[in-house]
Amino acid sequence: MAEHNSIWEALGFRKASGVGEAGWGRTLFVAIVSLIYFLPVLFIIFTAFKPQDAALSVPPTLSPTSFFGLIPDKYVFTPTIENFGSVFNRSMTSGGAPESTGFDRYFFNSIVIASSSVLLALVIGTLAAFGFSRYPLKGNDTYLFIILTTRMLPAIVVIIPVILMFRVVGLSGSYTGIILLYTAFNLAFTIWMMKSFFDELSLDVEDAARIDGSSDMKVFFKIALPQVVAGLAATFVFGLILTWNEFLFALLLSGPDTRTVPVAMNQAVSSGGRGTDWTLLAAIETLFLIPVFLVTFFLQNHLLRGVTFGTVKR
Amino acid sequence: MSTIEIRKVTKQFGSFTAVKDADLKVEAGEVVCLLGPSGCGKTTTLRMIAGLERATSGDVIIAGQRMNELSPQKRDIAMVFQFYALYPALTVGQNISMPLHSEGLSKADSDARVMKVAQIMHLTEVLDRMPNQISEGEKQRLAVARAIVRDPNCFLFDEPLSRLDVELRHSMRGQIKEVLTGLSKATVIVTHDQLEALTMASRIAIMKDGVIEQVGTPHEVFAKPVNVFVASFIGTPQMNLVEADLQSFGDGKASVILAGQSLSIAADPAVSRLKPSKVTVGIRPRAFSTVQDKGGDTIAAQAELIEPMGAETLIHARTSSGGDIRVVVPRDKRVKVGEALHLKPDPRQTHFFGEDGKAVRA
Amino acid sequence: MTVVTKMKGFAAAAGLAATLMTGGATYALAEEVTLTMAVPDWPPTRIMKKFFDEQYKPKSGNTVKLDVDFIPWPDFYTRVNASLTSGEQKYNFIVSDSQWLGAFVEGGYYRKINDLLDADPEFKKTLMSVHPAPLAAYSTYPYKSENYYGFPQFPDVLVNYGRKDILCHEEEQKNFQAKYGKKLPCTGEELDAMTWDDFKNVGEFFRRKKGEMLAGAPAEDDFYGIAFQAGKGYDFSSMQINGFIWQMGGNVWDETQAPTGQAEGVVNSPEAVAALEKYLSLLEYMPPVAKTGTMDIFKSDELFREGKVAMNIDWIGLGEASLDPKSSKVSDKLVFGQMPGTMGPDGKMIRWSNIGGQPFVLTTWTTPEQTTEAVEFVKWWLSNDIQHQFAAGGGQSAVKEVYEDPKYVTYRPWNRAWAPQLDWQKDVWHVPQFFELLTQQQDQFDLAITGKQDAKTTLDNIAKFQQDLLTNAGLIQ
Amino acid sequence: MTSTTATAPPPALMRLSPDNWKLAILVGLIVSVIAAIALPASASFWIIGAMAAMIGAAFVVNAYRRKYYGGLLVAPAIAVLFVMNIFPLLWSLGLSFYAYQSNQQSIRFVGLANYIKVLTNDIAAPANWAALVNTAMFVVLTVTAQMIVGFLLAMMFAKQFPLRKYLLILVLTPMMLSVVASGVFFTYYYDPTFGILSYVVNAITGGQFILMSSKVGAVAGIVFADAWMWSPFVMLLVLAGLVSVPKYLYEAAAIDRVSKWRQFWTITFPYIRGLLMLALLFRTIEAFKLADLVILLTKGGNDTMTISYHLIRIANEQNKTSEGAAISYLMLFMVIVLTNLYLYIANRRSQGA
Repeated sequence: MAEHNSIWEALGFRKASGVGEAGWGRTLFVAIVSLIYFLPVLFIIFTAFKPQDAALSVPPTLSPTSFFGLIPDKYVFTPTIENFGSVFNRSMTSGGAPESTGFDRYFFNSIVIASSSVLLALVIGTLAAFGFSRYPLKGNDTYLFIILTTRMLPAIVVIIPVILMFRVVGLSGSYTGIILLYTAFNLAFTIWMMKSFFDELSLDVEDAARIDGSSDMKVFFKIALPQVVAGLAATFVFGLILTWNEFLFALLLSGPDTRTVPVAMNQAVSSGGRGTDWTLLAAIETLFLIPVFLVTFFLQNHLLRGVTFGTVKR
Repeated sequence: MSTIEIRKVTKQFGSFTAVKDADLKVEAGEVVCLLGPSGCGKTTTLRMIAGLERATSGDVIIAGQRMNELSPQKRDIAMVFQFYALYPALTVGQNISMPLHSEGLSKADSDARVMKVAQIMHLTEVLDRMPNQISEGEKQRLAVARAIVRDPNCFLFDEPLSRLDVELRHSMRGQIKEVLTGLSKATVIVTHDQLEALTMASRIAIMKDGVIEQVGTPHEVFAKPVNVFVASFIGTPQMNLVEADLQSFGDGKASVILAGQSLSIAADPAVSRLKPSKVTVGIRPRAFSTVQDKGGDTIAAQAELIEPMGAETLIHARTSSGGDIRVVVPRDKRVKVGEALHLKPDPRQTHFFGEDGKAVRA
Repeated sequence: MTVVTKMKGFAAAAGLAATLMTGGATYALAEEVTLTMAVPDWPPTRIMKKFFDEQYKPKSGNTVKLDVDFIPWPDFYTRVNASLTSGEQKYNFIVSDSQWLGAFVEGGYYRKINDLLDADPEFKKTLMSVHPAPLAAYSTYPYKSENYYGFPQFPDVLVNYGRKDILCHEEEQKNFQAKYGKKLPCTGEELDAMTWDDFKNVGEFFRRKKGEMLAGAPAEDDFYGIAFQAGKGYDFSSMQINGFIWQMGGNVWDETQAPTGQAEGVVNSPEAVAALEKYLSLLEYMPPVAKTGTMDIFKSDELFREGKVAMNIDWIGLGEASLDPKSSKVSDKLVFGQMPGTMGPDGKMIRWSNIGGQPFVLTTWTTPEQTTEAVEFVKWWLSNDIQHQFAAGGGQSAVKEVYEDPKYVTYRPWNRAWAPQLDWQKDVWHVPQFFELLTQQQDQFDLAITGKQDAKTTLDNIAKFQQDLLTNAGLIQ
Repeated sequence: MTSTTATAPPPALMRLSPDNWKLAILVGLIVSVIAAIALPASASFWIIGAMAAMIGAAFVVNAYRRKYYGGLLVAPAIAVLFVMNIFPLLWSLGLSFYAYQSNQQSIRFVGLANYIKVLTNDIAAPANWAALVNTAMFVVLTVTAQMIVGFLLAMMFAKQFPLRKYLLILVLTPMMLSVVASGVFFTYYYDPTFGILSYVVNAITGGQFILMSSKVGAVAGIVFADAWMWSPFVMLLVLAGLVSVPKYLYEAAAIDRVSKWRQFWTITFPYIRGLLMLALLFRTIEAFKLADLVILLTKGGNDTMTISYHLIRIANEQNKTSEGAAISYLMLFMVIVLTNLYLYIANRRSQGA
């Protein structure tokens, strides 16, 4: 019996010291699975480093290095960073001189629009979630459900009234307009998530604080909010990922100056009078991945501690 | 044979040594309390016995079998957790029957066992409730019920009563002791509450900084503490530990200068081995008699704080050299703040500790 | 009683509000005019903007700014359609597919320019210098009427892209001759003379598996003789199939015959069925992606550029990428010819093809000041000098004097096949129902292309649908 | 906290005061209706807007006077949602009762005719039903796949092990990709000439492999891409549930000699059930909207048309605005029924447990 147990330990799949921990064997196993899962992304990233003419080569080139002869030469490509330059500067006419593609602007727009709308939604949504959680209205669940339904319809259905409304109030093509729209777009998710977090908190602490003379405002900021920091981080990341890649509203409501990367990315899908420019598309996507990847990575611990709430309540 | 033995067990977390060379043997039917201040390694020791932690070195022997490498499932033990670890999604009854699933009992047998245990632990009324719907005392009883429903090699309790109020704690102590007596298994209880240990244990193991300082019956650890730590840890109010200069030893008496006063106290002959040196003299607060005259062999002090404790009164007194002395006197002995006291220690209850802190005894 | 036309009112309200808000600012200086333009983002529009910025000097002395919104091709229609139909009134100029004319003219978005033509003979002369086929396609609604709307931006036709190195290889020439008793087309002129049967032969002949000999060396990958568009998206099969149908004596629903022209009996005539069958039979010799219904104009072009096929029929608009060694593995092995025809019973080649390319149009809310400048801009754009520059920079010109200039053929290798082809270009469906007609037809063609349905059923379904739809719309009596 | 609301007496309807929201609604409605009928649209638009603002202000003042903080907290969110989402939704709901095409400037009230058309018309209805059936198929397949894969991935990461943090981010990355890029690259992976998949299969079988040439293949291709992208979402929620299980429960179970299987069902599952339901809820709502991957991978070919793509064609390409609105409201109705069913079951379970 003892030996049987030790095999798994020797392989590092289990650790005797403590339930819920594992060793390097587990790491190896998970690394293999994770890498396989990551392969399609890795391929996109590698494509960003390929010379244009290697993008569609048959057999597909898979690696920038042969790993000391481990990978046959036909699968190896010579990496280049030219594509990343092309994202920002390339010839936009046949044989013309390289010119700015505007992507610096688009990246800036994406960052400004996504981060400010997600933050705004977080502020407004957290307030609302606290309201829904602590001061339930008659028919509270119905209101929450109505808020959820705003996520249910395909965007194309509501787009015409929104465009017209933007036109009427002069928000077309402005940052304000698209940020407000994204804020609304994120609110449903934010409110549902944050309400779940507030519901999980113990009311005793807040009541105690009130007895000690704290105002409701202070209770919210000093007592409730610090306890849901993890939830805020999680909601921020989820919201960011969804907003970052939003396409349809961005296409229809942003002007040339407020265009975001997902819209402009289609430059590479139909590029310069041909189909997909694979290496350019890959380079754009790779660059576009970096900010959201970093944010997720650094908030990852919060994500894990953050998204813990009880059951779906209705 | 239900026994537990650990031999030279050491546990290291990185560079931190949580438990060092612990030796302990628990016989069948014996209840051993692991007692010590928080962070002393007592819970780690228990978890090593349970198999929740792996010992860095040493042997864990349960029922005569070395079990270091075995997972908890294979050690056949029962354990009551500090926070009870009740399965939140199961009813009280299902919680109790949980350990029985691995026994392959028939449904009827299993139910009968659950009913029997529920009766013992007074849980029959709440069998169908969820753990979050029962009282704190019931949760505690449920945790114990789950442990005793099976016939394991041994029982382990981790701070079983720490979450109960004083009254409940008192009655639970009795109940647990009663149940354990009937089962005659080796049992280890971890606690930081000496009253719990003194009342429930057949023997007490006192730990400090990962080391088992003393193992003995409640009486032994109280009457014959092996060192300053045990002496100060066991007994309330705490034993007075006073620095003194040992002058000489003769005629069964030690001459010391204590709090600036010269005393001659009857002492264990072993004290004679000590050279004239600094010693620590331990005197329990109840081991003083107050005398009127300021004749020889008394300590002069002035009452500073009077704490009535019901049947007795605790007096904090200050010696002429500025040291604190706690004295317990009967209730009828009226002492006023500022009153001068002459304290005569009971020589039979006076302990001498050498410079290394160890008790000096034959 | 008719309910108040709220939508219209709303649009008016929107316009009013916008004018109130922006009016003061924009027109504070009367001599500063901004023309806003929605264009797809590709070289022919980028170069137009470039020429404008570098060379355009308004005669009026006003400061004219061309504000161009470059929208990626895949989203171009969505963006423009939403902008127009929502009443956003953002753009003065819009690059438009010719078939959108009906929908957006009826919607009241595209400005009829007959009054401008009448008022400015020079303008009229400029527009009339465009070859009549593209002019009708790009400018008229109803099709081939006297109502003018658009100006050619990038005129386009289908041409045959060929691989010289493969087609002219001695060994292949010999074997082809032996097998078919005909010369394997190799030069541009030989390509011009091809019929669909010749095209099929090329397809059959060049089907090579990986490792088989191809032009004197083992093929590195599976190789195919021919490719053309057969995709479900947008118009990526109709544009090719229409050519087959016209050449083989069939017809699509002909809007110029409305309201007496029928769909049923015409669209599914035996000639049309035979034409579709011919089209479908060629798919067999194409790369496997043809079977998935996703071989659109871009995919077949990509296959050609990557050297997987010997011949591909595609728009000139995609040609630049083939010439660029960075994006093309065959850049130095190209030969171009006209799209194949069908041999008539009299031994004369029957040629028809669906025109491509895009005009640009003026919108109805463009102010008189803007319109004046816009007309000047169009005249400048269609002037011979600029059209020559445009053609030299990778564009095409439908202006007679320009493409008839001997210089013209030197600009690009496919230009040799350009002028003759203009004569047999036709267009379809400038009607508002264009998208419904197209979507249903593309869906049906896709079923045929992916082998789920035969040609007869396909055309019957299309005919029935069109008959119903167009009857309801009053276009068929 | 809530008692403050209960004790306040309801304001008399006709009392003229800034916090009388009932009166505000009444006046607002009457004025709006009169304005809509009597005045041109350009004027009535602003009047209706002003009425809405008045009602909103009345609510806020009312909440403030009654010290009803809940209302004040919720107000900004409701305002943004109303303007940006609910108002357009109501607008398009209204349009669904008219005959209106956005590229034609006429509009006519037709009542339920659009709904009847999309459900019964012998040309429109079969296409709608086919798209709906396909959507249901995609929802079932892709959500199931996401739940299973996401769950397994979460189990994989549940334990603490070296480098966990760095491996986890690899698995999370697919959901950060923009759908355009990942969709376009999946067309490449599936491409019979250039693609990796066919290259691998060809190398093994020696024959040609065209994944997207059959319905099964096309559906599999779409579901794979979608599930690949969104399983990490499910994983993250489940993982959060897994790490929230107190460790001592597993320890107790180990001591009680509970089998792994039973441990899972009695300890783990109850902790993650709520999160699984939430993941299911959000993923189902999103799966109903599946369109972009279909557009990129098949254009709806091989019978993979989904209701959402169908809607884009009708409402956007063909500008049949009213018909599109009718379809989308029928779809919304179905999603609402489904989600309510979910929430009902989720609730009953969690109360029963």
